[in-house]
Amino acid sequence: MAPLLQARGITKRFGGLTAVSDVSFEIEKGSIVGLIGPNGAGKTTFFNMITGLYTPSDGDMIFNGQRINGTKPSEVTKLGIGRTFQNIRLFAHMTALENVLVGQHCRMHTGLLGTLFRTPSMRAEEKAARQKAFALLEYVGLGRNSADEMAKNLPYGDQRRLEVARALATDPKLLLLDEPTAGMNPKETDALTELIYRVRDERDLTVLLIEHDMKVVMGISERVTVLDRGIKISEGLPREVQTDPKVVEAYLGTGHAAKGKGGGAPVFDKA
Amino acid sequence: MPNTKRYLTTGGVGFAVGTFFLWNYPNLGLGAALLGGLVIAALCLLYSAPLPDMIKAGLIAGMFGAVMTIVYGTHKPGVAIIAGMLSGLGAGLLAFQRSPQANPKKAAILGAEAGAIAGAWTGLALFVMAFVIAPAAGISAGDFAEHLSETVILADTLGLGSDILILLFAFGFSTLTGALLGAAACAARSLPLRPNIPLLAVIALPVLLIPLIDRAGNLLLLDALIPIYIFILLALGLNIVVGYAGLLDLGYAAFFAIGAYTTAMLSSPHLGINLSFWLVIWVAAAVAAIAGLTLGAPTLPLRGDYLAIVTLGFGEIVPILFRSLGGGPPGGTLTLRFFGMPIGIEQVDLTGGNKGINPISPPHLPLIGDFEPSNKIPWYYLLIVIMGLAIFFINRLRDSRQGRAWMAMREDELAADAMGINVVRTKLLAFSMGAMFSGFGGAFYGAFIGAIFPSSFDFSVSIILLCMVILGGLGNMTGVIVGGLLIQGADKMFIPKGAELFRRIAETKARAEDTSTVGVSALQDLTQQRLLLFGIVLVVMMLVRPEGLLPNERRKAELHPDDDTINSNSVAAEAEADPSLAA
Amino acid sequence: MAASQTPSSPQAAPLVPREPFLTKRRAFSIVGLIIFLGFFAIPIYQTILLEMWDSPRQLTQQIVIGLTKGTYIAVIALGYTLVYGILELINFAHGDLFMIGAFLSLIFISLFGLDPKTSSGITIFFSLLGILGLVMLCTAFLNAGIERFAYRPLRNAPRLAPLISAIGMSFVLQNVGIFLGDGLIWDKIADGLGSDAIGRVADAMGTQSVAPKNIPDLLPNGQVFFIPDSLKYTYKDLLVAVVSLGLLAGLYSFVRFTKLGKAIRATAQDRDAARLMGINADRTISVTFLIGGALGGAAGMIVGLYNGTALFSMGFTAGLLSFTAAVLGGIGNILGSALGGLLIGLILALSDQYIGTRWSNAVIFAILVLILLFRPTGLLGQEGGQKA
Amino acid sequence: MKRFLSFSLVLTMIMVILAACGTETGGTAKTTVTIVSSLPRTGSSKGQTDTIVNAIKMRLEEDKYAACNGNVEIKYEDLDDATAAKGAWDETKEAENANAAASNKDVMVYIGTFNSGAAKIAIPILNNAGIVMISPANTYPGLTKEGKGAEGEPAVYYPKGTRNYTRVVPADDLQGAAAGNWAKELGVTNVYILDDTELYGKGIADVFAATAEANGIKIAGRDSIDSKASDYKALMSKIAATNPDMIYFGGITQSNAGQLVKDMRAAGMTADKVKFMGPDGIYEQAFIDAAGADNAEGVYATFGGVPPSKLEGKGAEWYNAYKAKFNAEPEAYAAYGYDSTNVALAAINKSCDSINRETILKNVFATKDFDGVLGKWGFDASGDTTLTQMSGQQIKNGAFEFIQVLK
Repeated sequence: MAPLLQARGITKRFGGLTAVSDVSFEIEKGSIVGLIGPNGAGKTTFFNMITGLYTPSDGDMIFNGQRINGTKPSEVTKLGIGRTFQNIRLFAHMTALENVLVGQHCRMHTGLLGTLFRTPSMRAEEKAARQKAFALLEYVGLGRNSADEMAKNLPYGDQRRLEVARALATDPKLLLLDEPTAGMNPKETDALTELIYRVRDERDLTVLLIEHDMKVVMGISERVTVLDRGIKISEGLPREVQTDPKVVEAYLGTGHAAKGKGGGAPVFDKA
Repeated sequence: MPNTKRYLTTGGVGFAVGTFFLWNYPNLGLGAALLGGLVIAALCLLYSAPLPDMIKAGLIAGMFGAVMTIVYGTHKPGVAIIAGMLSGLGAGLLAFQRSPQANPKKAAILGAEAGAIAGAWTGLALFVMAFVIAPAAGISAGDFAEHLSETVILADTLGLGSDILILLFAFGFSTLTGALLGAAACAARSLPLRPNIPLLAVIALPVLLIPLIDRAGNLLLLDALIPIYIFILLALGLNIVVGYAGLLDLGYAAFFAIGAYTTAMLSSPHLGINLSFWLVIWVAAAVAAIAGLTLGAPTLPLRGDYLAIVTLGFGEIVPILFRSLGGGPPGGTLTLRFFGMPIGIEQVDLTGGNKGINPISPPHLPLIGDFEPSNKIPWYYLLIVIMGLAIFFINRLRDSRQGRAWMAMREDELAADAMGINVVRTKLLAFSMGAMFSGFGGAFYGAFIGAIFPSSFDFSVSIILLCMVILGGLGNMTGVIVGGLLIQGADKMFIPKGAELFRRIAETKARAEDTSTVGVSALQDLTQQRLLLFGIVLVVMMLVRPEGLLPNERRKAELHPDDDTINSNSVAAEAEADPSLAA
Repeated sequence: MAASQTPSSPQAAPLVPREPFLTKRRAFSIVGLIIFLGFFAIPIYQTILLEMWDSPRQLTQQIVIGLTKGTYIAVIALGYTLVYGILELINFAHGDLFMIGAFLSLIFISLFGLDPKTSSGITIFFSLLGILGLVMLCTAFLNAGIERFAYRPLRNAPRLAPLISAIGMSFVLQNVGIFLGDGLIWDKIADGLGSDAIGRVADAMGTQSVAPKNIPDLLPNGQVFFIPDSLKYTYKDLLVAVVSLGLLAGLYSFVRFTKLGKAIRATAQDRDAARLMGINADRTISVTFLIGGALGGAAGMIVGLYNGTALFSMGFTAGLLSFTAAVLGGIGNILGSALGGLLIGLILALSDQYIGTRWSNAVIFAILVLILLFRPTGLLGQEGGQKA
Repeated sequence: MKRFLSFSLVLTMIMVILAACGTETGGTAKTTVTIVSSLPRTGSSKGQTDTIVNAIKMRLEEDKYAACNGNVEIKYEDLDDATAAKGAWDETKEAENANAAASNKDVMVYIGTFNSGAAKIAIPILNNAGIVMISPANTYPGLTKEGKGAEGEPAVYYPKGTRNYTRVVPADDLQGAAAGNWAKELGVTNVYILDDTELYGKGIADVFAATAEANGIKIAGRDSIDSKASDYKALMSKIAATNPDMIYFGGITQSNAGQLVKDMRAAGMTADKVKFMGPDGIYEQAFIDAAGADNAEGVYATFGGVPPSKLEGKGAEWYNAYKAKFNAEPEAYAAYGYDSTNVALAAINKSCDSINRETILKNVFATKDFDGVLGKWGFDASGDTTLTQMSGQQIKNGAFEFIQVLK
């Protein structure tokens, strides 16, 4: 089955610095893929190249068989890639409901005339959009009373969940999650992990997530890819990747790996 | 004591105002000057003292009515009626805003009390006028009362001969109308209807009645009110660009000019084309909207203040184009040679240059005939209709897909782009919508004034419009309208009329002491202090309310009625509502 | 599906060439360039360049006039850049501070009783130096006072609030200009204090407060010795250029090398981070306004003496021009603003000569828009990167 | 609760409607005629308009603000058509003044306007209202004369077809021509012409250019200045390169004429090498103050009429009476303000039996060889004065000096 997203030899140079060099990488439809690596490994840069924020200096980004190098972020979202951000970028002074309604913007078709004369089709679309927005808020676990709360007033966990709801509102085929559980306590992390599962199963979405919390990544992703200093150093099942000496060296520095503790307990078990 | 600082500042302000009057108008007499200073100091103290909201609301609105009466008093005492009504209405709305009441009955009482206080203040101002200021301005109390009775018909029919009775009647009348309108406004405001029809009716009542009262009392108020309404219409358009879409536009007067010049060119003998106003206003709006697109395009890659400077640039270029494309001076025109063939850019007298274009033919209606410049009433109601439509459509734009896209772009352009909003198209839509409404404003302005000149569309117009939008409350239409009324009111009504009052006082004194009034220093001639007073209003307003008078706070309780149909917990309902949700 | 390190299986989409040259965006700008050159270049060549070719002397003369004007526009533009850099605020009142500087110089000149015919060169030179210091002092403290009263309370108000406060302050200062220009007020003060020096100020101001005031021509008018007579360049032009460039250099070195200069740059970059590093942000901002005020005052005196006029509304028009120069060069960047100022002066002079004075303002803004199209953050402005 | 609300609403409606239909009850015994003047009372032309208003008041005080031996009371309103921000006349203000006059029944004479551009706005409005206008200072020919202005003028200003505009000062077609001939007399061969793009300035510059060319003077070049610019050094350098022996500026002091002369002298075109001539727009003390006495030395100015100090007979009496009353030198247009009021009062006194706008208008137009301070003059059918005398002045050590009468 053709992979949903295929990156071939993707490189990104910022002046002299090569943030991402020659990364090739595939995501199967319906799978959850983890993308890990120490800070500054180029994970978010890679993310931004998928969503069109940056244009790759080299290589091809192929989504659903279509080359999307250089397409504008709004076009990429229309094609079916929804995303969340590392540091939350919600529309602060708009209510949670409106944030999700904005997510549906590219799926709605009311033109200027429709708005000015409030045609029946416009009213119907608005009503459907509102109901879908309420449903999505419900889906991610935000109650009715927070629907009208301003985004900036929501608690941190709810804001993270609102960002997921907003991404889902764009009816994506591929969902990109940029450190969704960052700054969350264990209880919230579990709730979000459970949400990611539900999203993948109930809405047959493919998920690519960047995450530092190894327990989450290892628990949830079917396959993991590891980046270090812009190069892909390892890829495969979570267990294989965990014990791969190159990965250990990247994370814990050369000293620890050299001692060669062998196949013992995974090096970075959270316990 | 937390508010000693407040008492000190308010007391200081009162004292400063007193000495200012003393320095400038010694002839007002030490007593009157200090009295003025003390009254203002007392007001400030009252304002800062912990009084119940209702009294404070009445006080603030009442002061507005009193100032309007005093400033217009010597000229047209009848203005007190309108002042009483407006301040009563304002008091009611303010009282509700300060202490909202759910039950309309209690709200009506609250409004009535606040309105009564406001009306009383206006009435009181009439007394101060009759016995203190009018005599100083050369009008005896008797003349003043007689002038007043001419405009309040009841006084004559009731045969109120003596001045005191007339003044008392006017005082009662103003207090009563203030109370009634305050009560009506407050009660209507408390009804949880959406849209609140009774509230709109109560606000529309005085607005629609002003021309009749103006005609009856021959107050000539409309001459100032109509330009103010035009500027408010423009501010509403600018609010789309700056308020909703967050694009700082410093050259908005360019679209106002384009709208006015399109009307002028299409309905005046200048180019020989003379179409009817009803067609031309749409053409002007369309041309302005297109100009919005063309002038918006270069700003797309720019951010923040770079965008502001490019719009400022266009705001400067457009008037220069209109000023210079009026047939250059013979023998000196700019001719560019294109492959040897000279093109005289200024040969054709397209825009009439600094001579301007006039006369522009006014609108024509079957039964009313042509709108003459001297009879302002048809103009007034036409403008009210245009403004009503503008508010109606802008409201729709805001609560729509396009409106949300604008606000998302204002909040975080990058995130909006990532959420599938085509930022280029959204920005251009904002520019063209803003320009369209300013095109309507320009068309009306051209027809109303009858003659347009490039110098009335310069940078200061864009700046004043920006102040109206930001000071009123960014992104909130009622705020922009209130801010507009306040700023334009001060700029076009209170300061000039106040200057006339003080000049009249200076003249009566000079005539009394028979000295020549040729040399009046800038300190005494209030018109020379217009910039100072206007500047102080802006600075103080921003210190008191940095987020604007009526900031764009989201009314929480405002849920659409049709939302109750969703029963949130059943997955079935969810699935049926949106097929794509089906697992 | 075993993860495979090797490049993907053959049946994937055929390898497309690396990076096509003609992306949509680049094609669009090339076509635009061609249209622009074709449509404008030919007439520009045929009308303007040929004329320039005919009289190189007139061209150099206009370049000299343009650059001299450019130097003092740059000095004003610096005031805008400093304040913008530190507060992200377009300080509309700065132009009017420049006007107050011109009025103050006229007042001090009248107080000192300087007269080109009677007082000798030496006294003029030293008293002008003293007046320059006095004017810079007054406008500096005035500007710091404005910041303390009007802008500091709005420090964390919504971004556009201080903008309106600046516009309000601009109107207030214009009216102060009207008061300063009213001879009758000075008469009243002169009678009150009975001093004839103030009487001289009253005569200088005349009876019309809003009319332009004439500043006596105190700067030397002789032709500079090493300039050939065909080119008109007097000591007055030289003095204006030298003093302006001196101010530019002084400010640049102050900001670049002194401790306080570093504090200003740090606060401009990130106010909170600067606070963490122990910099008293409020004091630094006040110092910036002090310097901005001094620069504005000095520019006011230079222009007052050079053009010989003080008018209450000169600040508004000059301010608009200098703010454009600051943005053209890259707002917030000191060298950029200086460059922008010189460029604007040059464009003004050349456009007056070859296109026509009535079109000059339009030409400036047209060029500004063109430059911003190709460099969205001004000539030397740094690219404010957008981080996801 | 609803009952109370609706009751109060209805009550307010009644009260307000009653107030609204209050008609102006009978006026006082004496009929009042209001004379309105609309002149720029703010900005630097205030010096000039102060003396005009003084002259108007002086004339009205002579008749103790009454006419038709006492049973008509004259009221005078001094309206300002300028704003402090613009420092000059403002079109919305002028439209406001004209509309205020039109809708106030008592107003029957409108003395104004000072600037020709403002007249363009006021005439159509007052033409509809049938109010007579007497201008002490407008000189743009297109307001009254066929073919002298743009096409369509002057018919375009009189929508009702009848004329209601008169002026006491000769139009620019005469003054422009007189200036052209004077330049020839002064031996000028090469003139550079500037104007301030305004109706008055550009109009007179065009007439001057035509006359100069007819007199065989070469036109070195033509440009319009931006009156808001801070200096004109580059322009003056460009003009110096064409080495003209005269610069003619069509415009008023308020269009930065002072700065123009300053930069002209700074560019090396000193008074002996290059002459500077302007119309009556710069013939005022404010021009000398703005340019500075030594820069303004030798500047020529034309004026439609004779300066106040040179008036003879009644004019001389008036000149001394004015200096005595206001202990100040009257500016050039004061005499015209006086005679405008003179003619207005004469017309009112002739229409005592039926005081209304039409009869006063008719009587003003009927003025023939009126014995005023400006000599014996009257209005022709198009409303222009029969006076055609022009005079030439030159600035000598800080003051205008009368040089000669111009043909």
